[in-house]
Parts: sequence; structure tokens; C-alpha cells
Amino acid sequence: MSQQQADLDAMYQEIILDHYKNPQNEGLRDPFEAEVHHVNPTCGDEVTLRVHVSGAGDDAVVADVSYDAEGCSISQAATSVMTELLIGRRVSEAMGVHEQFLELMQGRGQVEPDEDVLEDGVAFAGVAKFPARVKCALLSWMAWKDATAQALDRADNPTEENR
Amino acid sequence: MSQQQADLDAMYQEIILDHYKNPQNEGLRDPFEAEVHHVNPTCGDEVTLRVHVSGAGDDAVVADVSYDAEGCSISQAATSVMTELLIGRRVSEAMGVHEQFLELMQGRGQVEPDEDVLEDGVAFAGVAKFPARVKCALLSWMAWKDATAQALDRADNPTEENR
Amino acid sequence: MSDIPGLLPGLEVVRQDFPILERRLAGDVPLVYLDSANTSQKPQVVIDAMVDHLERHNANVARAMHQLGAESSEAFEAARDTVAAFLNAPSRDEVIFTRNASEALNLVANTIAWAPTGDGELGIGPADNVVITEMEHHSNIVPWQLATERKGADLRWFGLTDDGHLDLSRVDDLIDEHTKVVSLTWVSNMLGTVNPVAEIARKAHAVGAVVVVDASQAAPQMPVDVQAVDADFVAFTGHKTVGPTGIGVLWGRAELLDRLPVFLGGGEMIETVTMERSTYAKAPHKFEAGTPPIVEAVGLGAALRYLGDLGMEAVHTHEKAVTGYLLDGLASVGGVRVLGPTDPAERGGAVSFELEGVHPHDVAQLLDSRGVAVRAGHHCAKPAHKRYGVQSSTRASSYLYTSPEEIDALVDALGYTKSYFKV
Amino acid sequence: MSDIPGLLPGLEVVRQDFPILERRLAGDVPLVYLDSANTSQKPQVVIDAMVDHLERHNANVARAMHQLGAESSEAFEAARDTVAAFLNAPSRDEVIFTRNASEALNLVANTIAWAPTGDGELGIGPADNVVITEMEHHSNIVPWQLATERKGADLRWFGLTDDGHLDLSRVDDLIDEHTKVVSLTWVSNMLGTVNPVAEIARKAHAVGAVVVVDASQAAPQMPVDVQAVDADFVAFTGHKTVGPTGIGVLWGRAELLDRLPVFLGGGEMIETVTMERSTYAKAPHKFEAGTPPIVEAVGLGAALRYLGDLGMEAVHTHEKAVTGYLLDGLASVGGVRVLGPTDPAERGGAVSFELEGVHPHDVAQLLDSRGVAVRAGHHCAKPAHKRYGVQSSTRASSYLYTSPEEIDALVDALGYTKSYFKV
Ligand SMILES: Cc1ncc(COP(=O)(O)O)c(C=O)c1O
Ligand SMILES: Cc1ncc(COP(=O)(O)O)c(C=O)c1O
Repeated sequence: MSQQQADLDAMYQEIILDHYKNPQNEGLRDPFEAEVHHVNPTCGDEVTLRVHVSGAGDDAVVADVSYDAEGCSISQAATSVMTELLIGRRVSEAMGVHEQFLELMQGRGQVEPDEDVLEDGVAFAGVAKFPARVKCALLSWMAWKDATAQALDRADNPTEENR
Repeated sequence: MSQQQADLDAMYQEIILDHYKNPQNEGLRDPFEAEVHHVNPTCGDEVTLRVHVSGAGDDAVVADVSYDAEGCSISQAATSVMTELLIGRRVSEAMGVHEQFLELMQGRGQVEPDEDVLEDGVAFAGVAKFPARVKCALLSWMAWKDATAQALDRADNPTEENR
Repeated sequence: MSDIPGLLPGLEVVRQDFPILERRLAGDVPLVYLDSANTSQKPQVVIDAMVDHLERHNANVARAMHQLGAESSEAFEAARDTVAAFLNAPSRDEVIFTRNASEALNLVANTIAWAPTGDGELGIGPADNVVITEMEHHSNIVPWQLATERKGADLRWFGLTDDGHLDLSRVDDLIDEHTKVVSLTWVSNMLGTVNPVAEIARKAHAVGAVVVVDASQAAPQMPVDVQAVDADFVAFTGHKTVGPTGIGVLWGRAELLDRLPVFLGGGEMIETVTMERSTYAKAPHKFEAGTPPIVEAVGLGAALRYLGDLGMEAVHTHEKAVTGYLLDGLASVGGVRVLGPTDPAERGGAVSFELEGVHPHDVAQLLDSRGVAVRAGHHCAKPAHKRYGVQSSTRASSYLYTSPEEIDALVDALGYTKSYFKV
Repeated sequence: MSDIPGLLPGLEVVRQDFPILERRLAGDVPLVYLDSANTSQKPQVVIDAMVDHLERHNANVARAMHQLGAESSEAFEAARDTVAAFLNAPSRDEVIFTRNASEALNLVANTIAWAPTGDGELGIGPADNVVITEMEHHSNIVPWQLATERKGADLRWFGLTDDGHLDLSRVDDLIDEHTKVVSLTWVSNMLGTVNPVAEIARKAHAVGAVVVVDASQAAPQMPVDVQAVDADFVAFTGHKTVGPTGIGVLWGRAELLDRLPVFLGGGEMIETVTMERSTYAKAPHKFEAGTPPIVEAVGLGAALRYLGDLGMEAVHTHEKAVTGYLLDGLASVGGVRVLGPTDPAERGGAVSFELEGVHPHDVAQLLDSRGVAVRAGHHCAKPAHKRYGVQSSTRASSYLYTSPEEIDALVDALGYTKSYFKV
């Protein structure tokens, strides 16, 4: 098998194609504190993503992440895997997972993923060799980070209405 | 003598340098029907030029061309030679001279000048080999044409004030 | 080489003019470049003309009085003559060099927005409207959104029919006595549709509107005659006509260029500058602020001469032949839905399609692993994608150097894609 | 080669990097290129980088998913990294590719004119003023004339002292609490003056004004550190920094780029486009509408790496050494009056002068007949010429490849000019 073919198969892992065909935690749900809409301007992939955070401060927990997304296998699978990884974790821990995933994706195939942290996310190691697809894998992770920041911000600075 | 040097000497004819040092018909005079200001945007050479036309229709005569100009030897000499050539001629004839001079300048050194028509103007034949200087030689000729058109226009369509 | 009627004579030799076609990609597979609607490849003569300019004649233009300056100015202005001839423009002074087609379209939109408004004026005000179409490239949408928003004017859109054409049924409602501008693409970069530009220009002129034609996809593929099409402005871009990036062209009617206010300010576009006020040069210089794209103009001139030598009629015939072969090939794959007209006689060479069950990114990725370069995404035509209920598509676009064997390679690779994704 | 302290080490070898320096002109005289402030010559590595890109990696950027697209995008974005490093920019996302310096300055002037006005806002209104200087290039005058005129704001000017410096005596009157923008050149292209940019930036920031620095002449000649100079925007142009035409750079502070409205609309600068409205990408893409100057960025990247390898300190030292030698040479001619500072420590390498009794055109013509290329005219700085009571001047401008022998040739040719015109 050529290197070429090997790289391709490393990207399109069975696990990724599974998540693509059977996305987890799909759909938009209540309750949520923040909803964001992110777009990949290059290709038009889109995600609408909601975050529900419970608790506050150090005890804040990612209670739910729900979404409505349209995109390629990589971006769809990444969203699905992300929700499995993050829902139920402390926000501080989840941010750490986000960091590690980001590092893996930007590592051009040179970073060794930690399976204990990233679980199914390690399947994306092969994507890092395709710079054009890294943005696909990161789209909903970026959306999650953005939404979570907004949710925490609102918890800290409640406006008149939701105080 | 090199071709190079020969071309240079052909441009800087004695006659041109003479006109440059002793410009004819210089200064702005009354009466005049039109005054224009032309600029060579590339180098900044400028001319303010007045035209006095007497008579009308086919009998219109270039009664005077007066000017205030700043520029290089070629543009200054061209202005001086032009006034000598045009003052006193019928407008229709003067336009013909203008045509011939234009043709000579745009001929890239391939056009044989007619000394009977252009008189001292034939000295500019050498300028035609230097495309960047053609604009210098034509600056006041263009100004004269513009001013004359305006003067004739006013004669034909007198406005309230000068009717 | 397969024998399809209409192919460019000596295609094998023509292909040798393009050094990049010898490239081999990862896995030592040959390049099959089917992304020419995105940007075209460059023949050796274009590259050589640029190199010769940089190595032997480089100098700034217009302002320089020395020999190199004269050579450079002459080469630059000769390119303007070449463009004028290519477009059959009445005057070389109507040819403005811009950065790309996008800048050309923005130039028109901005100067119209700055122009005085009112009856018989070029400007747009709250009572006026601008008409564009749903199949425009973003570069012919956003400038008009910005301009109409700034001036409070109305932006109207030609809709599209299900089979990928402009919906002309409402034309007389759309273009009315308040219409100041009708701006449309000649050939769609997504659907491939060739629009009836002259017919629409006639309607627009009847109400006194100005007609802007985006010829970015037309200029590479078919003879463009600005007089025959009766447009007021025509824009195209160098890098799609086998020329370099960094240069585009706006052609405009002399009378309109005269009346429009200036665009960007700076060197070259002035007549005189004083602290109190400045006056401006005549077109084309009026619209060319700063040092122009000199070596790019030299490259573009060589590119258009190259196209002229092949003959734009021959290029057009080739494009239609290859596109027909491509459409047949796609039909043979199964699960392929083409967006836009399916008759090659009615369309240009950009063919966007969906492959059932595989996202366009994934299609493009699989094709790329076989050396086949196509585009996946919205091709800067989001409204048109939305119109057809798709978020993105895969686009294969051929050009004068495309061979039937390359189409075969695409069709093959699509089969492989289907089997890879088990659809 | 003459031994002058400060010359670039290995100058003879450096000169061999520039193929055009071998050119022989009419009459078989060697080229003596002293018009580098107008445009610089290009080293072989720049030309080769462009050729390699066109022959092997050409594709459109960002939008393309295939291997060529990835290579091209990588090369293009690597050039942005190179520019960021060259300018010591805090972030690569602050580097915007434009067509030239003129477009960069117009981008700032236009987006500021479109920005909301009022306290703390970036826009300019009738109560506000913009301050420029009498020694600006037209490209840093006309955009501000147009913008202030459109918005009814006041345009103010720093005057000049008799010895060619900015007149700073009225600085506190000029820059007041209504000043929204101070835009000035770092190094004058006519007088050669190096302005105290950081000092003026401090004054401007004290009143909350935005500082725009035209580094078109500084970037080629001296180390540019946008953080040290404390500007908000810095513009320069590719063709003067041994790069190609068709590309310029605008660096801007991230926070300001974020707040400014968009400039031109089209592909690449959008986030999403719908018929109702569009949203825009973040900087730098927000300001880069349409296909960018790709091969030009590749060339510019190679150019700035070339300069970096020589070392900008070394280039600056060379420039000062050659300029000193040039000023001495001019003083030896007799009848020469230099416009601008005469101490090489205080100036850049562009030296404008008058030769008594001979018009600059005629000087340039005679020099050209000896192969010496200089510029004659107003050098796009009419107000500065007017300030010194001259309509035009002759300008000799050296660069990193200029040798003392070339200065000798100029001085010689000036002697010949005097004898030719009998002055
Ligand atoms: C000081 C200065 N500013 C701006 C410019 C404009 O550069 P460009 O013509 O490349 O836009 C120049 C050069 O012409 C210059 O010397
Ligand atoms: C129809 C159409 N219009 C405009 C453009 C914009 O061209 P450029 O990106 O060169 O400005 C393109 C290509 O991208 C196009 O296909």
C-alpha cells in the first residue's frame, strides 16, 4: 500500500466514518446558556451549537452540548466525538481536553495523542497530515469554546433579565 | 561618433537650444479670448497659454499666442517655435501645421518633416526618437489647440456677459 | 489521445506549453488539474515574458525618463493595447488595470456610490435600485450590498430557474425606471450557465441603467467583444486567462469613465497636487493609483497573445467538447447530480455536482489522492447553492489544456470514491 | 572597487545576484541604475521563487483542497509570516496584502472615512481633523484629501524647515484633541529626510489619534520595527524592497483592524453571504477581497528573506556610506544644490538636486546617454517641490547594490552635462 493510501486510510478511520454515519448527541436541546453559529468560510461547513453549564466557578460542569451541523465526514465526526468527550466533565478539565485536541490537530502528524485523554479523539491523528482538513476537525471545538466562554461570562455577569 | 551621441545631438539641435535660451513671444498679453493651463503630469512641466483670434469663420486668424511656461529645453523651445509658426496665420492653416507637427512627433523618427510648413519646427525631428520627450514637445501645442477651440467656441456661442 | 470532435488541434503539443502539467503528486501519480475555473495554469511564454522583464527591463513606468523606464513603460502600455484588442474595445484608454476582477467590480460599485445622484446622474440614492442575480460570485454581490446599503438604495435579484438559468419572467418588474445599475455574470462559475447578456443589456439601457458584466469566467473561454455585448463595464481577472495573479481588467465606456469620480488616490492618477486641491488625470490613469502591476501586465499581455494565437473560437470549441465529454462521464458514474444546465451548448466549462452519500470535501479528498484536483465548497457562490438546497458541491472545471484522458481519470476516481465510502 | 567604510561586505558578489546589472544600454554603455527609490531591481532568488511557483505549485489559495492548493496556500501564508517577522509584528494576522503602498494607504483612509464618528470612534466627521505633512508622497496626500473632503473634516499639514526637516515648532497646535489621524512618511522619497516618527506617534497617541506611517522608503533601507515605532498602521510596497510589483503591505494593530469596517467586498473576505446580508472574515482576510497576489507574495517573501540574510543593519550602513559618497560627489560638481538634509546620518538614500542652468529633464537625458538612470520630475511630491520653490528636480537614489564606481559615473556624467549645455 502506498504512503498516500496509508495516509488516506489513517484519516478516514473506521471510527470516524462510524461517527459520521451515526452522530452522537445530535439535535438542539434545552436548557442552554449560550448558542453560537460558526462557519468555515472556505467551504461553508456550518454548526449551530448550544452549551449548558451547571454549577459555577471551579465546580462548573459541561452539563450538555447539543448541535445542528452540516459538513464533511471529518467535521461531523469531530463534533460527535467532542460531545462524547466533553459532556459531564468539569469545564476546567474540558478546556484541557480542547487544548490537547488542538495540539494534536496542529501538530502536522508529529504529535503523539494521549488516548487516556482523547479517547475516540485519537482517531483524528491522521487528519493532522492534511492541513486543509484541520479546520474541518476544529470547527465545532472552536464553537464549543466560544459558547462556553459566553456561558461562563453570563454566569459571572448576569444581565438585568436573567439575574 | 556613436549612434547614441548622434541621436542626442539630433535632439539638442543648436536651434532648439537657441530658442530655449531666447524664447520668442514670451509673457502673457492682452487681448485674448481663451486662456488654458496645461500640465505634464509625469514631470510637472506647466504652461499657461492665451490665444487671441481675430476675424471669424474661414477668415479667423491667430492674432496672438502668449504664454508663461516652465519646463525643459524641449518644451520651452517647442513653445517658442510654435508661436513663431502660428501667429498671423489663418486658424485653419494653423491647425494643419499642428497636425504635421503631431505626426512628426509621433513618427518615432520615421516621418520626413516638410520644412516649408514646419520651418524651425523641423529641428524637433530628433525628439521623435525619444518617446519620453515627445510629451515635452507637444505640451504647448496641445494647450494651443485646446485654447483655440475654446476661443472659437466662444465666438460662435457668446455668453450673456460677452455678447 | 481519445478522438472527440472539437478538441484543440495539436492538444498534445499545447499541453507541453504548460510546465506544471508534468508535475507528479504524492504517490508519484500525475497531476490531473480540473480546477481551472478557480485559477488557470500558465504557459511557458507567460513565465518567460515575466522573467525577461524582471531580468532585463525592470523599471517603474510613466515617471521614468531613462532607457529602462522607456522599455518598461512601452511593455506595460503594449499590454494595454493587447487587452484592448482582446476585448475589441473602441479605445485603449478604456482599459484599466486593477488588482483582480474583484477590485474591478468594487471600483465600479464605489465610484457609482460616490457619484452625484438624481435624474441622468450615475449615482445611486434611496429612490434607486441595483439589480444583480442569484448566481453571482460573491465578488459581484458584496460590493453592491455595501454600496446600496451605504446609499440607502434597493438591491434586487434575478432569481434562477430549476434548470440553472436566469429566471427572466419577471425582468420587466425587476428592471424599472429606478434601476441605475444591472450587474451580472456572463458565465456562472458554479452552474456554468451562459447568460443572455446582450438581451439584458438592451432592457437595462432602455431604462437608462448602466450594465456591468462580470466576464471572469467568459474571458478565458470564449471570444469577448465588449461592443457586441453592449455592456458599459466589463471585468475580468488575469489569473484565469493563463496570466499571473495580481492583475485584473476593467473595461469601461470612455464617456462613463469620464463622468465617474476617482476611486483610489495617489501617484499616477493625478494631474496636479497642491495643498489646497488636486486635479486628476484622464482615464485610464485616473483609476490607477500608485505603481501599477507592471510585470503582471507584461505577463497578461503574453497570456492574451497566447490565447489569441490559439484562437478564442478554437478554445471555446474545445471547452464545449471537453465539457460534453465530462457531462457524459459524470452521468455514467451513478449517484451524480449536476447543478446547472446539462447541455454543453448552453454552458461554460465549470461543472458542479453532488455525489450521493459523500460530502464534497470527502469527494475532493479522495480525488486528490488519485491526483485529480477539483474544488469542493461553495465556490464563492453561496446564494446559488442555497437556491438549489445544497450547502456545497464538488466542481470539476476544464480548460484549453484538458484532455479526454483527464476526464476519464476523474470518472475513474469517482468510482473509487464511491467504493471507498461504500455508497 | 573603491574602499569606503560601511559598504556591504562582498558587494561585488551581491551585485551578481542582480541579473539586470549586467545590462548594457544603447552605445554599449553599462547600466548605472540610480533610480532605486522609484523601484528597486530584483535578485535572482526572487525571480526564481516566482518561476518555481508558477511552474510547479500554481493554484488558488485558501479555497483549494488539493495538493497544489495546499502547496500554494502554504507558500502564500509563509510569505505573510516572513512579512510579520520583517516588521516585528506582534501577529501575522495583522499583515494585509494589498496591491501596493498606495492601496494600503487608501484602505486606511477609506475605512476610517466609513467608520462611525464621535468620541472614541475611529471615523472622521466635520469636527475632526487629519494631519499630514508637506513632504508626503501624493499617495499619502490624495487619499486624505478625498476622505476629509467627503466627510467634511479638516486636513492639516506639518510645514517644512528650510533645511528639509519637519517643522515641529507648531506640533501642539497641529495635533489637538480633534485630531483623529496623523499620517506621515518615515523617510521622504524626495528630500531623503528621516522623520522622528516615534516622537510624533507619542504626541498623536496622547490625544487619541491613530498614527499611520508610510514606510515605502524606510522598509527598503532600514530595520523597521512596528512595535518600536509605536505606529498603528504601517504601509510599504513590494517593488521597492527587491520584490515584485503588484503587491504591497499594510500592517495594522489587531484591535483597530477589528474595529474598522470592511474595504472592498468579494471572495475571501466573507464569512457568509446571503441575499439579505453578509458577514465578514477576521483580519487579515477581511481586507483581502478576491484572489490575492499569490505569486507576488511568494516573490515578496523571497525578497524579504534576501534582505534579512544581508541584514537590514548592514543594508542601512551601506546606504549611508554610499549616500555620503554621493553627497560629496555632488558637492564637487559645482552648480549643484541639494534639496533636503546634507548630513548622510540624517537621511535616506534618495538625493534630489538642481543643476544650475539645466532643467532636470535635460540632466536626466544627458545622464541616460551615459547609461546613468536617474529620475527627473516632481517624484510624486509636488507640495514639497513647491515649498522649496522648484517645479522639478533630478533625483539619484542608490540601494544595496550601488557601488562607489557608479557614483563616480554619475559625477562624471554631470560634468559632461554641464559642458554639453555650456553652463
Ligand atoms: C514615500 C512613498 N510613499 C508611497 C509610495 C507609493 O508606492 P506605490 O507606488 O508602490 O504604491 C512611494 C513610491 O512611489 C513612496 O516613495
Ligand atoms: C464569476 C467570477 N467573478 C469574479 C471572480 C473573482 O475573481 P478574482 O478572485 O480574481 O477577483 C471569480 C473568480 O474567483 C469568478 O469566477
